[in-house]
Formats: sequence, structure tokens, C-alpha cells
Amino acid sequence: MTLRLTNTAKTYPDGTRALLPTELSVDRGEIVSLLGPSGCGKTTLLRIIAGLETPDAGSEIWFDSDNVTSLPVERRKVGMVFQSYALFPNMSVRANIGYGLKMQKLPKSEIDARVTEVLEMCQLQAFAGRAIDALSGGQRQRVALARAIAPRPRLLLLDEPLSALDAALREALRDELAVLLREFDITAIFVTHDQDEAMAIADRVAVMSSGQVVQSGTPEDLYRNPKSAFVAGFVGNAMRLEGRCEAARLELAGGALTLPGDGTGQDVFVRAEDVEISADGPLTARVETVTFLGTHYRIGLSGITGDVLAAIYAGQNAPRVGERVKAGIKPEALMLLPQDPARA
Amino acid sequence: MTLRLTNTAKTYPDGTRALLPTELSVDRGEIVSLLGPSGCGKTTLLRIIAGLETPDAGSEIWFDSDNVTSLPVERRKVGMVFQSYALFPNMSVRANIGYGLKMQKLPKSEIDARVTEVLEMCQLQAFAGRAIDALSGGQRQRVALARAIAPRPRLLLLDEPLSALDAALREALRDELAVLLREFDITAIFVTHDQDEAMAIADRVAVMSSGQVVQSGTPEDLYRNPKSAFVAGFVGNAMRLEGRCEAARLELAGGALTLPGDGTGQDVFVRAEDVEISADGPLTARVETVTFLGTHYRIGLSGITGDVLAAIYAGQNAPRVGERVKAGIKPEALMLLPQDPARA
Amino acid sequence: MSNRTFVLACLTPLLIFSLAFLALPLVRLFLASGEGDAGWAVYLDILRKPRYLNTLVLTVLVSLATTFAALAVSTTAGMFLLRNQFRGRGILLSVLTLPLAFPGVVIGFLIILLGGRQGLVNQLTPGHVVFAYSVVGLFLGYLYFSIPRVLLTVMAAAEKLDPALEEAARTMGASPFRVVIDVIIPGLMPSLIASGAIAFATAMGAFGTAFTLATDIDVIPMVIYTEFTLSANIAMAAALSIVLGLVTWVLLLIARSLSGATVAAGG
Amino acid sequence: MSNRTFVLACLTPLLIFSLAFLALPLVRLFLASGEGDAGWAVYLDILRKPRYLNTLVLTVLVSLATTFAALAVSTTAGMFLLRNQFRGRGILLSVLTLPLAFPGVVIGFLIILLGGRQGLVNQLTPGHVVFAYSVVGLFLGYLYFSIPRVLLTVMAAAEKLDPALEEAARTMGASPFRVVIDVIIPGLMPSLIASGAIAFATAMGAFGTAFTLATDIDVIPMVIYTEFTLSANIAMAAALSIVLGLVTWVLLLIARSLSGATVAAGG
Repeated sequence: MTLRLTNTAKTYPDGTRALLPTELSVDRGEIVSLLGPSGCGKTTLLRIIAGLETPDAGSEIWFDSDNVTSLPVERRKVGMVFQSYALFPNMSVRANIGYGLKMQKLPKSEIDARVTEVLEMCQLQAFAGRAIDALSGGQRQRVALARAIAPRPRLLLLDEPLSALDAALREALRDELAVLLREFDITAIFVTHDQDEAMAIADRVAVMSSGQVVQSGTPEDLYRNPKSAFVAGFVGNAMRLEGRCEAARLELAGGALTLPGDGTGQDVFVRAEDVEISADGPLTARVETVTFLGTHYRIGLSGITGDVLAAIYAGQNAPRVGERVKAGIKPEALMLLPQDPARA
Repeated sequence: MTLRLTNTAKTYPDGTRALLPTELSVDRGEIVSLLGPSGCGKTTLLRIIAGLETPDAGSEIWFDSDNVTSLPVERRKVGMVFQSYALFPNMSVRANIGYGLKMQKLPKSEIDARVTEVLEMCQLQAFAGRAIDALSGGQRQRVALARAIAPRPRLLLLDEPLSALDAALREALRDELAVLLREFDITAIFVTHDQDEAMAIADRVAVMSSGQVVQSGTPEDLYRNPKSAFVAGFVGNAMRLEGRCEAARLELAGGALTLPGDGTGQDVFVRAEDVEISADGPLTARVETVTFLGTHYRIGLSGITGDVLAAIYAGQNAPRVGERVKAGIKPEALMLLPQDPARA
Repeated sequence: MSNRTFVLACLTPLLIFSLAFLALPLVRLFLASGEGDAGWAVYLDILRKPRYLNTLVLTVLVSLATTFAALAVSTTAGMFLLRNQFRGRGILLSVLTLPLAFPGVVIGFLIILLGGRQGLVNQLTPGHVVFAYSVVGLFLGYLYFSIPRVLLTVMAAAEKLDPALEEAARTMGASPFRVVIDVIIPGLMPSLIASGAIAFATAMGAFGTAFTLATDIDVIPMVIYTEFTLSANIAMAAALSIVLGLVTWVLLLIARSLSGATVAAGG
Repeated sequence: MSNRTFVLACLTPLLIFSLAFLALPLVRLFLASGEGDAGWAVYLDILRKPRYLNTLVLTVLVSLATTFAALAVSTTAGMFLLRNQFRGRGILLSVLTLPLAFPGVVIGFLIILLGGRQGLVNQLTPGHVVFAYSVVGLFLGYLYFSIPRVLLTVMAAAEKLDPALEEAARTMGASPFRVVIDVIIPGLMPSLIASGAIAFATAMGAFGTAFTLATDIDVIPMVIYTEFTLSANIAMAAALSIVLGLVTWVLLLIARSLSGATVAAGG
């Protein structure tokens, strides 16, 4: 199914603008992530698509060629996975998954067949008869997904589907979810505040901030060509280098760098993996923290810019805390972005 | 303070052995992490040190030259940060932090001075008068830490201090906690199930499994020289290569590899970052998943061993799902470890 | 653990006292029921004499009717008040919980003002409707008394219902009616059972309301009072008390095991 | 939203009915209090005539004493039962909650069996102690009645206390006694206030117990009954009801605002 939103906004009765007028299109079979910090309006947008929130007048929501803007949630045929999973505690796993089919008034034999099929797909056969409170977090997550997909919805919506899991499980289930969503071959939109999750699962990521979609594109595109300081910081944790730009030269507290272009009136950003600690670097810094991360060390450097600047060090013999080191950044690794109007 | 545990064990009345007899020493000022999956006994061990659980007869706990085994918790002078923070909801931030000093019956002026000092150290001055439920998760975490440290305990114990925070905040506070603990200059033990957390904060990590400390050492040591399959898997996510060892040769489903030594009767492990996708590799595999992670891609490869084998791909043009690729692993990247008796 | 020793030392005397204070009179009550002329056959008398048996049946029936009516009214009203913000909501809630402040005697008094011979309904209707002194009056009085207690318990429970459960049911195509059946009622069930049990126990034991209203009809607590003070038939009074207590206690126990743990505190 | 319309359509008639049924008789009651010979001065009479004023003061004092005693006993007993697993714990809890099953009349009856002229205490002690018909008997009867309700509420609340809070206090050097003062009591406070308020309201309105016991003393619900049925002084009965209701209602409102929201449902 193709989803198209035009001019969709949400203002609360008290005047809070949760979502500014937004355009969004999702193609058939595409998996789109709404990524942003909490309070950016991503969940509001998802709930408007589901029909759980009423958008402002003038908003339009199209499922293929149907205008569903005023259709109540129970008739939109969407599947939704809730952050808390919202599994019915008074029903077994099987009854939970079959609930949507029962509401469609399908014959019992067909419900059974469809539930069995979905149970298999999600590898839940062993838990079919269990009560919900006898399931682990990861199993609940899969039951919630199975329940949402069983009625063959036109669109699958997922609200922070992994956030209720602990860190170790979350990483394991991230890949599993990505594989399952592609197996279902369904148009899906999921909300997350975790950039790794968005990048690992989505075909396309829409980055949101303060009620607006600020940039939308493939994970690679967002990472390599951020259009604003916000996207650069949120996707890939770019750090701003506070200094004075003079044409293609950036003067920092710890030394000077060559820019890839004229930086006048622009902010300069860099990612930790592009800060190289080497004896012939033009910057001088003091080592504040050294953190071993398996394949590499993360080094906190002070004296280059206002804040501590993180650098990745891949060698075996990391510098020690308190040492003075030299560092450099290649011109092509520096990102020139429009100045943040809030600060300028 | 130096901590020494000898022969410390815990058996519950129903016969469950939560902790097998354990020896552990922590030097003055050392920061030690107890790392392991849930149910491995790490929290039990921490609670025994605090005095919140009574160990089995024969256990001994020494704080410097004091045997505190039978000393009740309120007289052990330990500071503890709880997983849920356990801040007193009926007291302000200031009263929470001053509680331990009040229990020591210090004069009011001294309590005030000490609380102010700790508030400053933890950058909580602005929140001193606030109620607990007006604080964010990260602020609560710092108040819990400030409260534990204010009475100048002999030993600081932290039970999963970051697990109640969401992913983004957890990473930010991880470094902050590491810096603060070193600033306090106190002997500290913290429990975690997150290997990144343990590595980032601790001087020494004690890996626990099934009620036992299975290996203890610096993060680098554990990562580079794991002594068992469990440690290799838990620290750095090493994957087992299922195949047949013939002297220094390993036959896999997808090809053969040269081992760094005689692998007979041993299990072979490798980490994702050591699996190289290159046209001249001896292994043949099918690409199952491709995940963009910013600096690199994680590629899931099938056909090399039983499970999907993860590989790190650092280039710009990642292979596509379904493609057949060649891969190789350098002999020195393969880890030979004693066979898991449970499987052999 | 020293904490445990401290607690034990503190509480043991208190518990011994409580037991003596609570259990001893009950044992005495039970013994008293066998000390009459009829001996233990007094329990058979209850079943044989229509006066006692009919009253017992009537009391149980009125109490059951009160319980179910109170549950129905309170659940709908409670859900409505919780889900809708409107002007006057606070006042409405206060009015609904007003009867909490009045004793049973006053409730009986109110029913007489409403449905008695000089009552409002009698004055307003042409048919001269007097219901205060009948089973209807008793039922209304008990209902009046039960609604606020059940209402507050149900509202407390309804506040804790996860709204995502209802939203989940609706995304799967459930109508508002199905949501009530499949999500809201099951979610409130423990509180409904617990507060229903308390409403039943209260109705079974209500004395003030019954004493004010029941000129034509009898309920068990009144019979107990009459036997004890007026007929000086202490054995029968004791036997009836034991039977009443047993019926109510068994019901409370069943409710508590159904709704789980100490949730039966509500109401 | 269609859900809201559905709910509104369902409930509006029910609420109108409830309001008429609940609010109307109360208005009638208030009007009735001014319809006597004294007019609205009947409220002054309550303050002027020692018979009414003394009874009112006594009722309030006994109710307050009952409330605080019930809170003290129930909190200690409830914490003890919750924190300690021992054989007979279930039986002990059942005995403590037994009075839930008995109406006020039977409770009065039990107190007479314990402390009346032929009572247990009188038989066992040489001093011929008879307390059943005094304020002490009334207090004990009310206490008997309140303990199980407060106990169950406190236990439900205590179950939800975070044990880590107590452990945190202890790691910082707090003695078990300080833990009770600084952690347990503040944690239980909303439930204590709520169940205390309900215990107070129940004691203020208790009729059955008082009617059985109070041969020498009077409490307000009994005076109301006497004025209404025996003296046919409807205005005074109505005025006393209004005053009693007002005192209790104000207290319940205060308790609810102190303990927050619908937690006052407990008890």
C-alpha cells in the first residue's frame, strides 16, 4: 500500500503544536523510520496515521486512493505494535494473535489456520498456549508483532518496538525485526529515538525535530550528507568545532585546520572517527579520558574546541590520561553546515 | 580501602546456589566491575558485600583488617547506588544527599557544608531544592550517586547504575560516571550486564557466570585473551566456527582456514571485525543482511558455519543481500579455546 | 537478621492481644449458640422455622441485588467520570460520594423522605406510590450506601488500566462495545469482585437502614437484635450471628482468592 | 471521536437518574430540618442544648480514638504479616479480617459477651469489671469493626513499598526504627490517611453496635433515630443528620485532597 499525508498537523486544545504541517509519502513495501528525540512529534504522527489522534482540519491522509482522514481507527485496517506491546493479559498467545481475525468475523477454522501460520513465521509455536505473563520480553515483542500482522493489515505501524527490551536483547532483536519486516513484505512505519535502530531496520529514515520532518533519505544519505547541524548531530553524533572561519581556514583553540571550502558564516562539524591522533597533526590537545571499546579506543581530547572532542584510536597502544598529543582532521572529513539560527 | 572476600557463597533456603564459593580482592581506589548475564550471581555478590544478604557459614568479608562478615549493613559504612536509585520521594534533593550525614549525627552546619560540596562535585547545585519527582532520569542517577558518596563511605557499590536510563542517555552518562568515580578516588564495585559499560568504566572486570567468577582482568586482557568460550562470547561477541579441526586446519561448510596452532579438541572463535570480505578469501558465503552503521556495514553471512556469521565491512560499496561473496580470516585472529564440556 | 528480631520483639505481644481480643469473643459466641434450651439443634431450627429461613433468604437476595446493581451503576458512572473532562465533573463526583458521610440511619431517613407516606414521590405522583417500607425501599437504601464505595474502588482501578490495550483492540477492528467486553471489564474484574464482596458483606450486615425502614419486613441483623434484647433468646441470636458471619465470610474468602491477594481491601 | 459519543449516549440518562436519586433526597432532608417549630434556629439548638452538643462531642471523640487506634494496630500488624512468613500466617490473617463478616449488631453482641455483666472478663476477674455498656465498650466495638478494613488497605499499600528504599536508608546508617520513621510511614501515608478517614466516617455513623451497647451513653446516630421515630421531631433529626454528614464529609474531602485522587477508595 502507498501512504500519502498532505498538510497533516496536530494542535492540542491548549495551543501546543505537536506536529507542524507535514507532507510524507511511503511507497508500497517500503520500511520508513521516524527518527527523533522525545517530544519531536514522531509518535503523534504515527498515531495520526493509525487514527488514534485526530489531525487538525485541512490534514489529509490517503491509503492508496482512499482518503481515510475521517475513518475511525477500527476501520483503517492498520496493524500496530505498541511500545508496551499492549498484549491482552486475559488471553493466551494464540487468542491474542487471533483477536483481529475474530473481529473480522472469519470462520474459526480459518482463524486457526492463519494464527498457526503466523506463529510459525515468528517462531512462536512453542508458546502458543502460554499466558502473556509467562513470556519473556523478547517473546512478548514477537507476539505483539505477530498479533499486528495476523489480520493482514494494509500498513504496519510500530511505536518504539524495541525500547522496552534491555540493551543486549535489543541489539539481537533489531536484526531479527529487520529480517521479519522484509519477510512480511508490508509497508511499515516505525518510530524510534535510537539512530542505530533506525539505520539498521529502515529503507528510508525521516529525521524529525520540533514537530517537523527536517530531512528524509536513506541511512547512508543522512550520514554522509546531513543538511543541518541537528541531523549531523543526531545521526552519527557529529561534534561542532567552535572556532573562527576565515575563508577556507578554521582557527581553533588548539590549532588551525584547512576547510574543504569557504566556511564564512558556516558551522563546522566532524565525527569522532575522522579525528586522527598522529604526531604530525596540526592540533594540540590533552587526553582527558581513554575508553577501551574492543576494536578501538575512544579518546576524549580537551584544548581543541570548547567541549571535550572525542576521537577514535584504532591502534594497540593508546595514549594515557593527561598526556599531550597531536591530532589532525582531513579537510574532506569536515562538514560545513548552515549556522544554527538559535545560536547565531 | 582494600576489600577481600574468601570462600564467600550464598545458598537460598530452597537449595538454590546463587553464588558458589568465591574469592575476590579489590585494591584501594580500584574500580572493579562484576559483569555477567542476568542470574549469574553478580547482584547477590554485591548485596553480600553491602550486608544486605547474609552469606553461607564459612564466608569471610574483610574491609582492610576488619572482618565485617557479621556486621549489619548500617554499620559497614558502604555507599550504595541502587538500580532504581531508591531516592526518598518525601525528601528534597538536598535532604536525600544529607540523609547519611544526618544518620551519623553530624552538626547541621557540617552537614550543610558537605552536602553543598557534593552537590557541586556532581553539578547538581541548580536542583538542590527540587523534589525527586521533578528530576529527569539522568539527574536522579547523579543524585543517587551524590547521596551514596556524601557520607564518605569506605566502599562504593553500584547495582546496574545506568540500566534505568534510555540508550542515548546511558552512553553519555557512562563517560561521566567513569570520570566522577575517579574524581571521588574511592574503591568501587559495580554490577552490570553490559560489556561496553564494564569496559568503559572499570579498571578491572570480573566476568561471572552461573554463580562463579570465570575470569578477571583488565578490559584489554579479557578482550584479547579470553580463557573460555563464555568470556569470548560475552566480552566482544566472539562467534564459534563450527567445523572439523585437523591439526592446524579448520574445515568449514564454506571452505577451509589455517589455524594459529593445533586445534584438535578445541573450539575456534572469531570476532566480526576479523572476518574480511575480499575476493581472494578462501570462504564462500551468501549475504543475508546488510546493516549500515555509519563508519561501517555489518554483513550477515550464511554458508560458512551453522549460524549466520557477522562480518564488518568498512568500504563504501557494501555487497547486497543475496549476493555470493568470498571471505577470509587471518590465522592470528582465530581464538582456540577449550571445548565447552556442556556441548562436547 | 537483626531487623527481623526487632520486628518480632515489637509485635508478638500485640498479636497475642489481638488474637485474644478478636478470637475469644467469637469462640464465646459460638459456645453461646449451643447453650439454649434446644442445644445445638438451634441451627436446625433456623432451617425449620419459616420466620428465620425466609428472613435469611430475603437478606441474601436483597444483598445480592444491591451488589450487582451497585456494580453496574458504579462501573458505568466511574468509567464515564474518568474518561470525560467537563465542567461540574468535580461536583458530580462529590454528590455521588456524599452518602459516604451519612450513617445507615440517615440513609433510611432519606428513603422515607423520598418514598414514605409523606415522601416526595407520593406527593408528586397521582398513584400514591409508597415504597419506603418495602423490599424496594431497603434495596434503594442499601444501593445508596454501596454506590460511593464501589465507585471509588472502580475509579481507582480504571485509572490504572493501560489505554494502549484499548487502542490495540481498536486497531484490530474492535467496536467500542467489544472493547468494553474484551478489555475494560476483564481489566476491572479483580476490583469488581473485591468491591462487590465488600458491598455484599455491608448489605448483609446493614442495621441502621433496615431498622429505620423495615416496619413490614425483617432482615437477619434485626432478627438477631430482637432475639437478643427483646426475646432474650441469646442462643438463637448467637446461632443466627454465626450463620450470617459464615455466609459472608465464605463469600469474602472466595472473592479474595478470585481477585488475588489483598486487593479485597478496596471498597 | 465516535467512542466518546457512544459513551455519552450511554451514560447521560444514568447520570441524570443518579443525581435525582442521590441529590434530591438530600435537598429534601435539608429543607425538612428548617420545617420544625424552631425554624432554622434548630441548628442553634444543637449548640445550645447540652444533650445534643455533648453527644456530638462524644461521638467525634470516640470516632477519632477509634481511628487512631485502628491505624496503630493495623499498621504494625499489617507490616508484620507482610514481612514475615510463618506457619499459621494465613489463619492469623483470616482471624484478623473475620469482623468484616459480622454486622454491627453482632459486634455489639460480642462486646457484651466479652465485657458485659455475664461476660468473660467479669467472670474471670475478681474486680467485677463491666465495660460493655460504657464508652470503653463502644470504643472496642468500633475498633473491632475498623481493624480489618484498615489492615487490608495498609497491607495492599505496604506490598507496593519499594524495598530498595529501606535498604538505601540502612546502607546510610539508619537503624530499623529510623527506617520506619523515614521510609515506611511516609510511604504508607496516603493509604493511612485514606483508610483512617473511612474508619472515622464508619465510626461516626455506626448504629448497630451503638444500639446494642449504649444503654448508658448516646451517640449521634442513635439520637437521630430517637428524635425521628420516638419523639417524631423530624426537624431536629434532619438537622442532626446534616451536621453529622457535614462533619464527616469535610473530613473525607480533606483526606482525599491530602492523599491524592481516588486513593480514598481504600478501606
